[in-house]
Amino acid sequence: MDIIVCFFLFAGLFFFTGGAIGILRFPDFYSRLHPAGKLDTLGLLLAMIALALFNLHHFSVGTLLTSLKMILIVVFIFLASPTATHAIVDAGVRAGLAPWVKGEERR
Amino acid sequence: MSQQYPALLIIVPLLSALLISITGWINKRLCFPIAVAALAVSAYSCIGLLLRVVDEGVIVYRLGGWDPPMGIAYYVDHLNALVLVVVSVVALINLIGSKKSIELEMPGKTAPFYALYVLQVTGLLGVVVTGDAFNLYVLLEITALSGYAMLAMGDDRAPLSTLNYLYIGTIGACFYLLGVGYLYIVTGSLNMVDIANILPPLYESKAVLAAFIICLVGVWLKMAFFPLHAWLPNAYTHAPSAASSLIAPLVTKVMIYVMIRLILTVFTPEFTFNILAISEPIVWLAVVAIFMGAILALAERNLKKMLTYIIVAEVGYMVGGAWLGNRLGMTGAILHIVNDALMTLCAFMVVSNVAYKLKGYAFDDLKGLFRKMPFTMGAFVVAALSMIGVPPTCGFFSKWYLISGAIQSGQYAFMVALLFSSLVNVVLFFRVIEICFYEPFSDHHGHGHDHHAEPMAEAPVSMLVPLYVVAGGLILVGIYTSDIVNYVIEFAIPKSIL
Amino acid sequence: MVWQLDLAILTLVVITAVGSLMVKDLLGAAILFGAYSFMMCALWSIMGAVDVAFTEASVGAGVSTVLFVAAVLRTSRRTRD
Amino acid sequence: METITSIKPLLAVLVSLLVTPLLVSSRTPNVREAWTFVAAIAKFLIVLSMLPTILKGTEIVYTVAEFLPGAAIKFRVDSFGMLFALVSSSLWIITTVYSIGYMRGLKEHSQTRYFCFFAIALSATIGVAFSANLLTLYLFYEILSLATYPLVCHHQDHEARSSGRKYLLYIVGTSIGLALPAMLISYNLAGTLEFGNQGFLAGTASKPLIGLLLFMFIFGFAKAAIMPFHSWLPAAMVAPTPVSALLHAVAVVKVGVFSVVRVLTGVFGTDLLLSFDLGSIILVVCSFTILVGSLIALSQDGLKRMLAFSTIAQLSYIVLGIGLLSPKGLTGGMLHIAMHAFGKITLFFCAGAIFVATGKKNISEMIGIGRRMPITMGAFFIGALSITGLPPCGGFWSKWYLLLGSLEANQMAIVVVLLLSSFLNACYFMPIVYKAFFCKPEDSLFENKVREAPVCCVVPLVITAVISIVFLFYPEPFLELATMTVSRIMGVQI
Amino acid sequence: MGDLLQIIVAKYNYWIYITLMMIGLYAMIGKNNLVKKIVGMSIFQTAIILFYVSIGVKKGATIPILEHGHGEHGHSAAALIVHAVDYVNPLPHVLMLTAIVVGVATLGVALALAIKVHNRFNTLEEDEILAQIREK
Amino acid sequence: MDNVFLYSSLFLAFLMVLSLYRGVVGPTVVDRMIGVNAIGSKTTVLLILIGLMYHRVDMFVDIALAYAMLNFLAVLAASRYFQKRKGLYDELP
Amino acid sequence: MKIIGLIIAILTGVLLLSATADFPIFGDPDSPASTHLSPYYIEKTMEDTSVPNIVTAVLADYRGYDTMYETAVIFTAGLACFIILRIFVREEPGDRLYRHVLTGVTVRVKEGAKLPPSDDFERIDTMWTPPDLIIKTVCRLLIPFIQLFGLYVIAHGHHSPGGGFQGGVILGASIILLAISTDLRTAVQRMREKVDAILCPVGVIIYAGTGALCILFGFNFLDYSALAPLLHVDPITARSHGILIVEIGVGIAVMCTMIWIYNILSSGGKYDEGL
Repeated sequence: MDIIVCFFLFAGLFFFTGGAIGILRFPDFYSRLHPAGKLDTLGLLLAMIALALFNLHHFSVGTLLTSLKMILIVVFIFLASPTATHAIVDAGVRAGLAPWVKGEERR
Repeated sequence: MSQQYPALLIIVPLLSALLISITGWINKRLCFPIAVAALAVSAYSCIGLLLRVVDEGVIVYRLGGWDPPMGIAYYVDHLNALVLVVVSVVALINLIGSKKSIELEMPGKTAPFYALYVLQVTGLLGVVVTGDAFNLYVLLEITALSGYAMLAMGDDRAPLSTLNYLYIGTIGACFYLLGVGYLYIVTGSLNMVDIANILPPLYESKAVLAAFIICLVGVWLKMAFFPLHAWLPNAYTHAPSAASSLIAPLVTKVMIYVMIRLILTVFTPEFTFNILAISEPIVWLAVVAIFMGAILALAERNLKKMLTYIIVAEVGYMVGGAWLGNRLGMTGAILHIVNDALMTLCAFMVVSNVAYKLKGYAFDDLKGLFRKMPFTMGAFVVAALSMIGVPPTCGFFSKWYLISGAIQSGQYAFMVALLFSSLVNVVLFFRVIEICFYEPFSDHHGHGHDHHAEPMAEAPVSMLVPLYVVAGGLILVGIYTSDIVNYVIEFAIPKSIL
Repeated sequence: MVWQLDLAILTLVVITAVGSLMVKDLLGAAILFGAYSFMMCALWSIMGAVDVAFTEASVGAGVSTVLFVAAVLRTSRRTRD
Repeated sequence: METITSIKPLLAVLVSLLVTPLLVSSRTPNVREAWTFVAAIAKFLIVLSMLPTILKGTEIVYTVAEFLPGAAIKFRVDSFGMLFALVSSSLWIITTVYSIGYMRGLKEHSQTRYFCFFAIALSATIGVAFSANLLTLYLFYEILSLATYPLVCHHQDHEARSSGRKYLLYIVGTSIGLALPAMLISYNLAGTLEFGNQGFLAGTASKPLIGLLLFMFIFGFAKAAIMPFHSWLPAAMVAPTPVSALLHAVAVVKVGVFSVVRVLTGVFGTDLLLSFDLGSIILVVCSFTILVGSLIALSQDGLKRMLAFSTIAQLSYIVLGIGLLSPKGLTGGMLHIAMHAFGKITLFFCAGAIFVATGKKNISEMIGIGRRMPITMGAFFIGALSITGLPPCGGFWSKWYLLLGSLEANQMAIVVVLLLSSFLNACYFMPIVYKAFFCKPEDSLFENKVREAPVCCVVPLVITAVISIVFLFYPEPFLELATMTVSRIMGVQI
Repeated sequence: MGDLLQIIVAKYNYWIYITLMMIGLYAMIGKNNLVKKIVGMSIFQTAIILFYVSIGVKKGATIPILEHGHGEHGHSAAALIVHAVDYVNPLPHVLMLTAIVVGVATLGVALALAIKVHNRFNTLEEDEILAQIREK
Repeated sequence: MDNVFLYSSLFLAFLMVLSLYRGVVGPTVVDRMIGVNAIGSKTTVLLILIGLMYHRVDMFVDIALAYAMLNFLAVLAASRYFQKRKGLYDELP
Repeated sequence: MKIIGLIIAILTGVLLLSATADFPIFGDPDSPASTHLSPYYIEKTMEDTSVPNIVTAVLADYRGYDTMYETAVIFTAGLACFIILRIFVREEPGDRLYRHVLTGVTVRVKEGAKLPPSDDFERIDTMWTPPDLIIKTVCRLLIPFIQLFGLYVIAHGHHSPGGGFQGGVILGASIILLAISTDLRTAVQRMREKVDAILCPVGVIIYAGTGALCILFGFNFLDYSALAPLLHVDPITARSHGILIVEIGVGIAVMCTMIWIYNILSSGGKYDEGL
């Protein structure tokens, strides 16, 4: 059981890492949104699954409820995170940010 | 019911403030009567409480029925009760007196104003009555927030000066909170009496020292003690008259009460005066405060601003008096809380009346005012005499105690400062009186010196009557000083102060 | 109470605080102030103050940031320091 | 010393205070002045009714409120206070009559205000006279200062205002700056402020401190116009003449002197001053004031200004008398309060009458005026004699006692000073009289058809002049009161 | 080693709170922009909250919610016995809830005032506002 | 297992530093928004981890949930700003 | 100014830092703060109030008086924002924008002019952008859940972190989210200013009134055990219920104030168009 939890957790952390590096390294605003929107959501999903599973170690109604709540968080994030990303893109477009073209300076 | 006075005097204003803000959306005319009734009940309970305290000694009221160190408790002693009476009576009189001026200056927003007014009074009463160090902070914030809102309703520059006040006020309150935290970390308690019981073995601790300094600086910030006074003049000058005549008399005085409470109850005089031995520099600071307040007031050409600088000087009186470290000085400081509240109230109500009839209160606007508003100016003269310290008025007697204290402790500089300030007050007030008296009324260009042509435009009776109540109070308090001192203040100061 | 984590988050908090004061754009300052509140929230859960953390999460992260943004909308984003 | 408690002192103080609302609300000038008159008479009668009791050697005491142990608002009528109260209340009646004539004659504005503050000032004067302790004295002293301020500034023009400012600055400044701290220090030393026969400071402090206190008190009551703090007095001459009369003869300056005397006797006590040998300081200061004041008076052209400097000099006589610390000197000093009051008020009334009749203020314009206004100038002559201290007038007695006192105290220098000063007095008064009666009048006096001043102005000055003469033959109540006081203070019979 | 580390960590916590407080205080006094000052004010307040919460920390204790206290009465007596050492000191938390609320309230009022100032002077920079006032 | 959680959370804190770099340095406001949003999602996980370390995760879930919601609100509000005010910079000085 | 600020800040810092030397060690279970008062709270809460969340118990009962004022502070802040910023304008000067609901045509109405009387037009903001469909839909989906969660937080404050204040903020945030995702007008239509402003004090009144009710029963202020006869329970449970009542009051007050402050701030006091 612990192994599964660890696996999921590390997978989640891996995706988080990817997201963080992406945010850090990508050249412009629009490209940075990819790791921020996608990888973070996925990482969160995996990590949450891991934690929910771990929580079910001592199975009872209480822990089940807690795990359900964690899943609820995931659901919520799944709805909210893309929306937030969308809103940010919208903001960027409205703000008049031009997409980065290859060969340009990183910004 | 008298068992519940300590609760009533807070709860009734609070509930009525809420009611006012509800009725404000339904029927605006009901707001004023509710506010007056609430403050009247509160004043009644305060006076009842004072009488009970004089009879029975300290009253402990346990909120929520929990015993003091666990729950919050009120300790109503002589000092509390006296300041409570002052606060509630001043607030009530000012409310009645400033109805017209509120309606003139804030059409459409009278209801929230009344609500804020009553909340402010609630906060002030709460600060005075509470026996819990943290509770005091919360009530301080209520006072502060409602004060900001009321002060910001003034003229064009009011928001800016209020914002500055807000910054400083927040720093002050936070410093106080920090000090309470330092005390909490070494004592584990928040109840003032409990802290005082635990502290003695810890007097050498640096944390206690830091707590003391931080609390003190926070309170000084809030009371506009001299180097930290910069926010006060602008904030009070640009405020609406009803607000400034509530806040100017009460807020600084209540903060001084808090300081005295810290000295007397929380840290005990033993620590403050004997172990720390910093009273001399603080008295010197007070001396500087008095001098600077007086000098800055001399430079002003605006009645209200001049009065605000006088407040700065008066704060110096009280801080210095409290820090003299002897009984007379402390008596003077406590007595001056009462007197100065009344004096300032009287002066600011005059300003409010003037603002009601005139455009402004710069000195040039005041010409010929004695002709125009003789009754108002009559009260102004009484206030001026009291601030100068002419005997039958109360200002003399507190000054008497303060100077006696200064002599007793050998702080002659403080005595000189007090006398200097009195002299400057003479100059200040007689300058105003001279302008009001002798300068021709500026609106009549053709008439020049023809003093009989000016119409009398006195403020309405509803503003004059409270004004005269206060002016009479100045003299009455002066005459009954000995009673106040013998029955109340004498017991408010612990026996350990000689 | 895990001191390693506590330490890490404390460092982050200071960075965020300085950042939000240094940013030459009030909207950015508001956003970073939101981040600062997140950090505080995490910090307090580390210290075991769950109720405080909850309050900070709802107030600091949610409402106060929104209030800042609203205020910036009604005033201006320009700042010289 | 037996004492009885009675409300009379309080009544005497309050009677003129209570009349002010009536004055304000009066519809016509006649009603108003009637009220003033009634109050003046009532006050005089109340004071008079206490006289027999005092002469019997009893004191009347009344406590209003007590603030601190030993510092209350408390009245005590003793012989010295009685002397002063008698002078001021009797002169108020006369001044009232004169005021009516003067103010109406010149059609002055704001007469109601004038009469009101006049009444308040008189209240305060009586309050000072009857005060039983330093606190009460200080209280009424301050009230008097503030109540006379509107009187000084009565004309409301630039000059009046600057004089008013000066007046206030000197009077209030010194009282707050010097007298108040001195009072507080002595309270802290002795724990009481109650005037005692031998003071209350004895044995409480060292000589330097006592000297400092003495200095603070003497100069703190600047109404006594002792030299460095005298210049408010000439400046205050811009006020209407009845006010000047009040200031110089009855109320203000006498209150100052009275306070100084009270403090010297009641706070320090003559024994203390003798033992520390502080009397000589007072003597030096006062002699200086006397001589310099007289010399300046000699050089003045404005009649009222001249009188003002004369007053400065004369006031110091009183303090000097106390400073001699001998029984005769004390008697002379106290007697001079009364004698100078009647003499000087006559002179001021004359100056006012001249102003009302001719509009002239300067001595150089008054040549030959005696022929047009014989009664006025006759009274002036009598007043001048009284001030100079020449026999047909009451002023003789006080100077006589002062001389005796200085001989008694072996202060030959003071004898010289007194004689020199009398000579100077004669020098500045007699030329006026001479020119008025014996020189040919200028044409301008005839062009304007100058006649005597209104009856209301002339009658009072005649009365005071007559009283001045009467005092030579019958100085009884005042002399007796003074001797009683001295015997009480010094413990010796004269 | 562990103990030493713990002490350093302990100091670290207070250091950070003081650092934050200094940052906030400096911003409130030194910054020119009114909204920046408000940000500083909030940081200042949170620093104090951090201090208080640090007081409440207890090594080896859990959060101040009773573990087996889910409402049902009639527990056995043993279950009801609670050891104070096991739980974090709850009092600072209570106080700080209040302080946070006060902070938010102050923040709202301050922002409202800032908007009002901006309406009047059309700028948020303090020196520019003062210059405008002086011009008049 | 506690150690796993501890090091995971420390690692998360490290990742937050990376995201924070974008938040503090990010050339434009929208970049900062990305950074802060990323921090938000990491903190959600962090909160649960802390709960697990305290063995009281049921108490921390609510916080995490509220946190996620309000983070969303803040980001929406900030991005909404650009619907009302055009331009990356309000008024250039 | 900057240098002064720096000096002051450093001075304060040095003072505070030097005092930390005398502090008990961080996390020390034997520090005075942990041994003086808090053991009482921790050990007696269950007996006294039967609320497992000690913080809630202390907050609303032992130190309930503080919390009452905390609510009053919030209310004061709302009132303060209202009085400072709120502008009552009947008819705005300048152009107004209307949108035909059915067709989506935007109509610009000149100053002083009037629209044809029709229900089809809705007033829109001056800088109007068509509402983003994604955001709008997602928020419409989420808001009910958020509100439900807020209610849960208020009600479950006895057993888990949370309580009136946090729940109130979450409820308020849901309305703010509505305003952000669609339009301030829409949110105001759901929650009129008058309702908002009246509910605010009502929340505080619930709190203070509960306390005052205790006075009427002859107990001290805020002594919830006085409510036992009213609720037909024993005094300890009455305390628990009292806490709940009070939390509800706090929730209402906080929710309304947060909405109120947000609306006023974001609309600059006009209460018509916001973020």
